[in-house]
Amino acid sequence: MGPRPRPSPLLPLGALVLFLLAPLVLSGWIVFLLTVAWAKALAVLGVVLLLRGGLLTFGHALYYAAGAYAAGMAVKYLHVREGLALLGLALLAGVGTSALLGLLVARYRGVYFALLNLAFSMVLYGVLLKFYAITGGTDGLGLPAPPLAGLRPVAQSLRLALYDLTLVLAALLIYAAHRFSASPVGYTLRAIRDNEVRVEYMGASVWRTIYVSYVIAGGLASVAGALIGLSVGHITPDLSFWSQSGEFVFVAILGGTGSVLAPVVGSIVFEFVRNYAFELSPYTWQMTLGIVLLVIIFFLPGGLWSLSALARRLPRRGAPPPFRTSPRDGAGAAGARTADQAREPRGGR
Amino acid sequence: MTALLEAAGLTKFFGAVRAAEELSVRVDEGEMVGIVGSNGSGKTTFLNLATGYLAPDRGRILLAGRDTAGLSPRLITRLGVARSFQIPQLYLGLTVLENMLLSLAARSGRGGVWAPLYRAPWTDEGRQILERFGLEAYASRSVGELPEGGRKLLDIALAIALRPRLLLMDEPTAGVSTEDKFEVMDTLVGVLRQGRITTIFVEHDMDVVHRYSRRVLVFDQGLVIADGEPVTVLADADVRKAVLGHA
Amino acid sequence: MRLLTVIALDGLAYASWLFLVSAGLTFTYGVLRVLNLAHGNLYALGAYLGAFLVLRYAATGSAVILGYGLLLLAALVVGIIAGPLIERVFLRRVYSREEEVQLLLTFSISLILEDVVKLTWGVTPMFAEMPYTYLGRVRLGGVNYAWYPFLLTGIALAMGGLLWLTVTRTRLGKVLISVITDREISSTLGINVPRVYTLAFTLGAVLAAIGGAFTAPMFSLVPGVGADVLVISFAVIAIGGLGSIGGAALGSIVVGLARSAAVYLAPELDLFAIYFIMALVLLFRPQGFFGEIEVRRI
Amino acid sequence: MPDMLSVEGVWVGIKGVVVLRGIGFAVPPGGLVALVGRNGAGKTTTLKSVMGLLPLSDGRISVDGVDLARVPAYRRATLGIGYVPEDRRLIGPLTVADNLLLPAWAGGLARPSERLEWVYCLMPDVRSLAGRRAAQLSGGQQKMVALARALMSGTRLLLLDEPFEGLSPGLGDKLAATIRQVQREGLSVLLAESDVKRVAFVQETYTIERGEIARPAS
Repeated sequence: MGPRPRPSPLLPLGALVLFLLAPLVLSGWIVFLLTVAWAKALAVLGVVLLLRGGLLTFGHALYYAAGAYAAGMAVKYLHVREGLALLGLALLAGVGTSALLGLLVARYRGVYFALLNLAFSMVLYGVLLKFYAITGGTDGLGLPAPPLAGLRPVAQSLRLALYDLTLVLAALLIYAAHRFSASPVGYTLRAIRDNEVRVEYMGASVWRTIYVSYVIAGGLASVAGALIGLSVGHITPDLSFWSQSGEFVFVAILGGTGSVLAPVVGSIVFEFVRNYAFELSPYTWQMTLGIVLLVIIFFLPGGLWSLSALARRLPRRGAPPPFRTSPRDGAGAAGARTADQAREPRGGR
Repeated sequence: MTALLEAAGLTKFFGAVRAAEELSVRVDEGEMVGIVGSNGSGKTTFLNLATGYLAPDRGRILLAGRDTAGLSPRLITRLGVARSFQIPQLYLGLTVLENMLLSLAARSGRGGVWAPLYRAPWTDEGRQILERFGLEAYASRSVGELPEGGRKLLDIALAIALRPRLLLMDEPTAGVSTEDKFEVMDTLVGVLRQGRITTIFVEHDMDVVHRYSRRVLVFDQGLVIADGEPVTVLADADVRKAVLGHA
Repeated sequence: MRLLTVIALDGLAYASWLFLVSAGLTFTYGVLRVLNLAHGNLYALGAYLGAFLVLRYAATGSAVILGYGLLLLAALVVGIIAGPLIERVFLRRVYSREEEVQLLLTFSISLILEDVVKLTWGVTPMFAEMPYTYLGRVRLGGVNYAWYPFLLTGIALAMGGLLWLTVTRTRLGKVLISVITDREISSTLGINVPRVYTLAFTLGAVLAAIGGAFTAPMFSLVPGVGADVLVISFAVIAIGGLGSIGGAALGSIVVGLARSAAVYLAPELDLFAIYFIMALVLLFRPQGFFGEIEVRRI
Repeated sequence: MPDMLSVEGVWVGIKGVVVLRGIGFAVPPGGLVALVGRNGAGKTTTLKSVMGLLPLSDGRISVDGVDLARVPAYRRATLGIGYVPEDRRLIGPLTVADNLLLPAWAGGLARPSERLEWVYCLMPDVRSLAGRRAAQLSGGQQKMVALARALMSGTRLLLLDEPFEGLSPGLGDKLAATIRQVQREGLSVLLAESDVKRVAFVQETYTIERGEIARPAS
């Protein structure tokens, strides 16, 4: 028997074509919004991959900013103009940084993993802020309109060119993430979430699996950062701030971890909702996010993506639970007679 | 001849609880050795020490003459020692076949981040192994749906799929009903003989030990108090008292 | 020499502040095994309410000395209301779920509280310096130094001592140790574990709010202060070992001195210095100074 | 007069696996009953369910006529139930005396010092260990202390999970004598055991196999 039935590639490809054609009917600012959403979806995808291994990071914006600043500094100091080269350099920076920090971070799980990442991202934030002479401090750096593959698009079509570039690049990387998920290392990452002891007793390396996944996640975020930098034309230290990392986590949970496509769905919904909600009431924006997150945690643990399964009314049995949030011992939950038990805290042993 | 596994003077305390003291065990290639003893007599601790999960306070372990001090379970596994567990250690979020495929992928040492886990040679072999353990019907079900006995078998199958030189089994028939015990053991022993896998198994059931091991070690409070053929050893009054609590 | 004195004094002040905040964070984690990402926001609530009360009170022109009582009152009000509310209504529902879900939950509470502060007190900086200036200054080793930081140190010592005495010398402490060691067995012994959890979380919240309220007179308050505090106290407890009060004390001193040294010697590197030390410690002792590694039973 | 412990049609699952399939049995007041079965048969699960450590998916457990469904786990000790888990589980950082007094501090015990004195008289070996830290005891000693701790709150019903496991024969005999003595003083006792021969001294034996009571024998 061959591999297990895979989802048909036609649907995502069709969707991609639709997105590529969308600018024909959509207004400029919506196209811009979509560019941002697709780009950020890559960073979110990194968060999702790690979450599948049970690893939650509150510092993924570190690589997002690393990518953006690598591009920005390459323009300023190396006088690189070519957009594709900038993206390549960003990827290199993201992979390099995550490969270095991963050496330390990959040993940790749970709160340590979450907060070590947060800590490192805040260090970068501090560095970007304080080394004014190099990074421009709060002023940030400008990223002038780049030529792409040697071609210099005219100003009006630049937005469109960046949109197409973002879309194609994101599609390619999402496909790569999909391959990764279905690969031995991708599965081992999910196995680690279930049982690290067994992974080691199979002779596979828990550390190496997490390390590789971490570097991939870092690389994805750095490309996202550079794409955002090119689209917006300007970068600031805020890219590395904790709230940016929190946003990635939020979108990851919003979309769900059931599919590599979920981050795109989550990201697009997020960008549009934010666009309207933020204008409506800037002081309650985070509160809204917090409340939505609470609602997802308690009522929609699989995120928006799990709605697609509901819609099909056929959640495939045996499929990996998207973002497992039900108690590990599912039994007895149905008819928990001793009601206080269900509420009692987990053992500390 | 060098022993396949040779433990000498192993000592391990948890606080003041003695789990192993001056434990010496020698197992040669091709043997099938049973370990008996009451709960807390140090049987599982011995398996944990032998596979590097715990480090001994004193003593050393040689694997085919090679000192395994300081090696992790992963490295010891890669040296050809596999292990099954008292409580099955499985990936509950994955399917039965995926559990098996991960074992095969790990054995091959070819992790890879691009080629799929589901690839023909592995899926074929995986299904074959599952079939031998009667788990074929569950292949594409999640492990969570497997009944307890099935989990136990899968746990052992995952270890055997690694094609080890030495297999350590922790209570292979615990949780298996009395009627099925011998059938399960027959299947297991068949596979082990065919793969010429040297085996050490911890067991509670004296009948099972009698029937399937040529040699039995009796553990009591971290000591080996008897070592020999099951017929003689298990007839010994002291042994029966230590293991069963009565002569 | 003068520089060294200043660094030491600032380091001490800084360490006291860090200890007040991180002791609560590490204590809550030690008992509940949940790292409360909203801890920094409880700090911020304490700080804002404290500053608000002091400013209101000062406007009446009454004796400044009572302002200190108001700071304490603010901390208690915040801790005793928010603590049980968060633990009973939200946290309790996710104890049986994965660690990352618990983190996400406290993260969402953190987001909500962030805006609660903005909605209540706005975004303009707030500064209630009266309790600070009222204590005056002192000459120490050729340095003219304010008294107030010593008050902070006193409070930190008192709180640390109180916690330590409670855990090691009282029945409540022994009950706590029992719950930490083995929750399940504790409940079969008749210990009301859910209540112990509420109590521990509330105590952590009170400590956070005390840290906030009593540092309010030293800095001007701006939104987002909670996140900064959380990030730095995490460094402190990671160095000391999650769940260890003694570790938090040691971590606070290390980080406090490092930061104050960095501020005077290489100001660009202040945050960097802290995390460099943290990374160094974790490299050689992954569980921190007093942390323990849990071994899974197989 | 109701049974001291009555278990009726109890189903319990752990991690998605059904462990108890509608088991039922009873311990009469002042009775000494054994639940015999192999490892994994469901003995520990049964005792844990009585203590409220596992939720029932169906069935009813009552102690002296009180349905436990509405009694949270931590209140069960105050009903006079004492529990000795299979793996001892003393609170390692505390002393033996502290371990024994924990049920009293939890607030559910009248006259703790009298009770402590009674336990010490019953088990003089434990008295001599009082000042030691629990983690510093040997396995056999921990087993005895765990029993002593259960006797502090267990004024009416005692649940013992494999009490003889890992004990030297001499210590085992001592333990059996202690169990009989507390029974004579009025406690009802339920003990789980994997070897039927070791519980020859009990009044009634239920055999549990794969989560079901195979045959109520006596």
